[in-house]
Amino acid sequence: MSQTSDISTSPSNPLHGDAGHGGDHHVHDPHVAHHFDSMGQQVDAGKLGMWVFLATEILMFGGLFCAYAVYRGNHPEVFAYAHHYLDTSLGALNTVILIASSLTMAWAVRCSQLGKQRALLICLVLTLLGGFGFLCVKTIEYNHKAHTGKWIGSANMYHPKYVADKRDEKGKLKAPQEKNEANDAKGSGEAPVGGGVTTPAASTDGPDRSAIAAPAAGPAGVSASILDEDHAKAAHAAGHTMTYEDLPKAEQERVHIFFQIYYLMTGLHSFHVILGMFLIFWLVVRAAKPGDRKWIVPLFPAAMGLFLVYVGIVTHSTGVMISGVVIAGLLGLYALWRVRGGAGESDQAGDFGPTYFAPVDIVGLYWHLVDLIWIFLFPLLYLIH
Amino acid sequence: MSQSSEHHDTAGHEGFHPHVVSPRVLLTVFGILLVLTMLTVAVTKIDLGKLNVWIALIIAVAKAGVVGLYFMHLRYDRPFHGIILVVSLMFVALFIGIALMDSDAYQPNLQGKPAASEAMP
Amino acid sequence: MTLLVAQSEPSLWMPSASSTVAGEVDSLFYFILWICVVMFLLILALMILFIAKYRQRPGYTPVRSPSHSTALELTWTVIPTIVVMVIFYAGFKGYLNMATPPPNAYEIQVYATKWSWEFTYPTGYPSTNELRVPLNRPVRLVMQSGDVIHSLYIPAFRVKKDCVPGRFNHMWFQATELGEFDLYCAEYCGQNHSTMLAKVIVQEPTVFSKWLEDAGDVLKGKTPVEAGKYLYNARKCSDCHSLDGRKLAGPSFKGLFGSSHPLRDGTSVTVDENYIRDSILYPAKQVVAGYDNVMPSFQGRLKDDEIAAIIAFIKSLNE
Amino acid sequence: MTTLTTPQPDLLRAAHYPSTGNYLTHRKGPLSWLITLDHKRIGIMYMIGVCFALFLGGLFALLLRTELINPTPTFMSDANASFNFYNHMFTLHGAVMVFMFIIPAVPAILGNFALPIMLGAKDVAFPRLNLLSFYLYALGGLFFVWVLLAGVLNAAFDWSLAGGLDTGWTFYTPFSTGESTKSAVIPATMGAFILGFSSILTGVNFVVSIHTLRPKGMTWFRMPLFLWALYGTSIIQILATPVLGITLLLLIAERSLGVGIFDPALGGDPVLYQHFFWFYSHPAVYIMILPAMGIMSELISVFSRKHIFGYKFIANSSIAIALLGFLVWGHHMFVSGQSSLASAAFSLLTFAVAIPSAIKVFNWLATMYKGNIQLKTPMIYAMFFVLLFTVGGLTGLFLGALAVNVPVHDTYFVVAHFHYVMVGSMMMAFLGGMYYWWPKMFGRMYSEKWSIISSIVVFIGFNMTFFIQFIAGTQGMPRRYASYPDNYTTYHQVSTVGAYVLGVGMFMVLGNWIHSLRKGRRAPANPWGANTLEWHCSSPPPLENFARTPVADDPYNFKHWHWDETIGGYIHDGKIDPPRKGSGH
Repeated sequence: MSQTSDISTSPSNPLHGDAGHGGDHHVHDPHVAHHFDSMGQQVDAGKLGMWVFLATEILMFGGLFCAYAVYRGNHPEVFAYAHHYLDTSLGALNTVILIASSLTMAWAVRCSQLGKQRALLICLVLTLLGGFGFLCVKTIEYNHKAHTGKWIGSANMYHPKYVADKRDEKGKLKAPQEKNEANDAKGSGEAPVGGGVTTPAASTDGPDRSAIAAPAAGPAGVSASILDEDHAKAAHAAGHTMTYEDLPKAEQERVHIFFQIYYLMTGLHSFHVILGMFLIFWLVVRAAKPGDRKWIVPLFPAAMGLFLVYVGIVTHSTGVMISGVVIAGLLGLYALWRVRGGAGESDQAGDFGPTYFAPVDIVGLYWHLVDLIWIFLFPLLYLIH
Repeated sequence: MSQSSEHHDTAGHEGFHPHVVSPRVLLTVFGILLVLTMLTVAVTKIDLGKLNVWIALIIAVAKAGVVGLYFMHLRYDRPFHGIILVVSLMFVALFIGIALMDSDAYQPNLQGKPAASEAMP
Repeated sequence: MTLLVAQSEPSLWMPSASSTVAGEVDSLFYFILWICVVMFLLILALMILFIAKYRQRPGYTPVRSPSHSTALELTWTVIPTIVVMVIFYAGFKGYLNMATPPPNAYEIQVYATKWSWEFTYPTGYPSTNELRVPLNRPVRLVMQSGDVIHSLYIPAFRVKKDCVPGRFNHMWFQATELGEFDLYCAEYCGQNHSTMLAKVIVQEPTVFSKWLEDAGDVLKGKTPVEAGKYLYNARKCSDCHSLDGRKLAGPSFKGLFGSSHPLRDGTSVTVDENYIRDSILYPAKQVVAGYDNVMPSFQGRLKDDEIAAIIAFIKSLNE
Repeated sequence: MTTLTTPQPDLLRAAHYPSTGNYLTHRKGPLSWLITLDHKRIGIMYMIGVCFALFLGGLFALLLRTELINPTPTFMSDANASFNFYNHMFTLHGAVMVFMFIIPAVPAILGNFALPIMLGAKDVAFPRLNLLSFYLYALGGLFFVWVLLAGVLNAAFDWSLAGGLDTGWTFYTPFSTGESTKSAVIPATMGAFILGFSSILTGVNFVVSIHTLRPKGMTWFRMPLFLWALYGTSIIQILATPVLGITLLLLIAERSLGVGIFDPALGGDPVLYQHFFWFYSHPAVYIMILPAMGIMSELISVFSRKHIFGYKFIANSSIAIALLGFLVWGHHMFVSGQSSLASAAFSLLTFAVAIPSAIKVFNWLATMYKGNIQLKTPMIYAMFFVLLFTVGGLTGLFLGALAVNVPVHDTYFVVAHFHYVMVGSMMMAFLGGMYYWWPKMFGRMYSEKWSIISSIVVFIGFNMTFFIQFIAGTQGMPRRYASYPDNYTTYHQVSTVGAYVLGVGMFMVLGNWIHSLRKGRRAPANPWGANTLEWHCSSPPPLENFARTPVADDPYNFKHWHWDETIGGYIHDGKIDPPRKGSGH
């Protein structure tokens, strides 16, 4: 006991949360922070902390679910009408992607508990890829809506201030809004079929929104992208029979609110996906062996490849997309090969192992919660009968 | 709430003996999740009126349940973590429930609404 | 003890009780007040007693006393519970009464905007910042707001209800006393919230109907300019538009007609009949540079000949 | 440096006292403070921030009261400018006081300082999170300072920065989201959002610390009641604050993008906003008052030299208040167009939440019964607390009763009621707690005479300011009025004079503290004879509080502490009671 008497005069780092600064009488585990008695206590604290934090996340999303419930409960026809603009198959695809990434994350926890370094890394990278895939699909969906005048806020053509909004003139929406498509959808009771560019929104319409509800002004746009066909198929399959005119006047005013809630919920969720990806990336770095992180090097250009894929999606450029896939794939395989070849399980393990895997566990919890929220978002937004 | 972690003092070393979930369990859970996803998509094709929402929610809760129990280790974990989850969901339900009840009750007062409430499809 | 009993005259605690619900509200108020006074004095007395008796001082040795007593705890849990449940019940009963208007109520439309009240009687006559009601007859207010949330509050009647945009709220009262009473806006609504006041004037039913009949026809027996001047004051144009060139929330009417003004959107306009008419009906359409778009629309609230009278009045200011 | 007092080596507890250095002196320089992870230093930094917020909020309050000294505009001849000034002032007063003073004051200063030591721990569970929480507080505060500064600059130079705030701290829609206000709603809501996260992180830290760091011997029902109160507070912070976060995000989206969820012009529902807002903001009231009640339980027991009465009832009532507090938010909406059904339910539950508060008051009184009461400064504040909280709580009965609520809602009656709870009670407890832990925090005693005098000035000033407002309110004076009808003049003038007395009292408190820091006599380890663990280590405590986790016993068992004239404090006799059978389970 006496050897600790220098506790306040020792030149110890005042940032004493740092590992390694434990009281002398404690376990000499470099991973146990000084203010914990044991690893068990620290793990308990960490997990409990994350669970409590997850509770705050649930309540935060709870607010949005409340807004959703109040609007859906009181304006069911709005939701029944507007949800047809969401693409169920893309939503389902994203569900599968997230479930798969949850599986790899759970597997990563298992690997870290068993000290399987290589498998841990592969699982974490796969999870990251899952998150990336999810964001790509989400981008495709957002992009399509933004280009067809169903974007957030007053950039949504159902918004009461849509036409008069100055934003449109400033070109906040990159492509002109497809009035025709909208008219088609509302006038004939069809989900939007056309894509591509037709006439720009007439900003001279004035506050009179009758133009929106007018019958079809003409055939749909010239080019129908693959996405739009999917979209139309989905809508047809769901037996989309409700039209804009069928909605009571007061409800027509509220159609845009479905989109607003959709963007707020999925947007906040996607933000959490991005946060989770940062955390997993941090795990990847820590899971690699400190002395042998060379294999990570090709991962960076591989990530650039993924970025290219993303750019390709945003700009509708198949060439960029394919080249991105090629770059990312090749470099990813190379990195994998390096892991297989050089960085096997050796004495020089990464940070995580059977005695210290709490960060993987805790980030895993976070990632599963993100998955969990999507499990609710998918049927509530995409699958409205 | 207080009782659930009463055994804290003796729990010092639990962290060192974590439950490792077996591949079989992980893959089974994944399979269940995929099946339930397909089911929830399929069930929207059938018109069950108001039931549709509830079925979708029940399936979602079931999916969330297996994710929580196995992927998030709740089944093997301290019960208090499960309590946190359940309590937070209860508070969300409380919030949504009361807001929904109240907004439902005052809908007739909204301008332009009285006619609309009868004209529901 | 007159401080602590219900009475209809103004007292220390309450203004005059001049509606049918006021008596009930006041009785409950004084009932709770009595409970509070008793409780507070009890706690104060015990505290002083304990401090005096058990203060640390030479020669005083405290004796051991128990640190818990379930019986005592239950007592002071159960008794307050019963008391508050009684209060709840009384409050709830009174509230239901305040929320349910009698079927034969006289209906007045209330339209609140920043920062004035408009009361429209069944005859279609609107009056601004003055609510006249017949004595001893239930009056039901159907309340709307044109912009933000306001709250109609008449202290002497003990009634209050928010005017929420996008919906109709209702309240009712039955005045039991002749005279003039204050009406306040109780929900913060911006810059001039504290001047959003009105008068409630309770009249004998016969006097009231006579007044409504006469008042309904504002243009009769007046020249257009006189009628315009009357409307300028009655509809509170005067709140934002001066006659002497002072800049208020809106441009002054002095020398306005025929003048040219730059607009917020960069164009400019010459004030003519059409512009004035448009500005009254669609104030947001052409806002003069240097002013905010704060004017409420008078669409459906001013008749065509009334607008013509206002235009005539503004024209007359140039002479 | 050496401490003048000789802390008693308490071998049975095996607490280790280093003879040199403490958390204030072990390391010097601004950087050692700015990047510290020590909970005590973080608590002190919070103290500086929170006191600054209190100063700002108090200044706004004095300006408000000065404006109201007569019915017509006081500061400016131009009525509109005068109204604008008033509206900005009352909004900033509310926002700064609520988000930056009342909510963080007790948990972030006294909680941060005392909680880990009371647990016999070296620090909170997540020290880095704790520091992050402080910086979030500072950042959120900067947003408000910006809003204030930009507002002042706009007024002074006719600039048009995004500044000022005139929406009321409640940010009611559609006023806050529409063109009705040009003030800086988005920066202010961002600030509140960030402050919310600071509050959440503190809550997470406390819950985890209480769960995992309790020492041997400290079962749940042997925890000091202050910790129970902080535990209840943390539950609210964790479950309610995220809803505030999402509400403010929605508000920002509404104002910047026009999403229309709360704006009736876009198909939205302003009453839904009120549900969202009060779902957080009513429980937030209990974030403010619960820790204050926790302090009371400590003070009254310690200064009555008697075991707290009804320990379990007080502990459970803290949790009951925390949970029931979530069920009463609709009592802010009785006249807003909420349905009668909801109003009835909320009224009933509002009365239900009054019961645990009443239980606490009775238990405190029972604790004094047959005690050995020492009227030292903290105890004086505790007595003031009990009186003012009784008034604040009892006037809540008027507001909970539906029929009476209708006329007094949104009048000065409400203003007086919540100031009795927020200022009268919470601030009395805060000051009492500051005086109680002051010797521990800084190792200095203060002038008892001046402390008591200033406390009496504060008490008189407070009552003068706010009691008269109950009457103004029942007479019909609506709140948030910059000018008012003549018949309310007397009430306002009395209130304004009272506000100045209160202001003087607060400065006396501040002066007394500064004097104590410079000239105060060295504090002994345990000047009060309290038995919670923080009094077992020296004053001020060493860097890591305890070299070895101490063993805790009943925190309200004072019989082993004996007054020692030579050190001017209490000394433990080294005996330890055999553990009582069945206690705590």
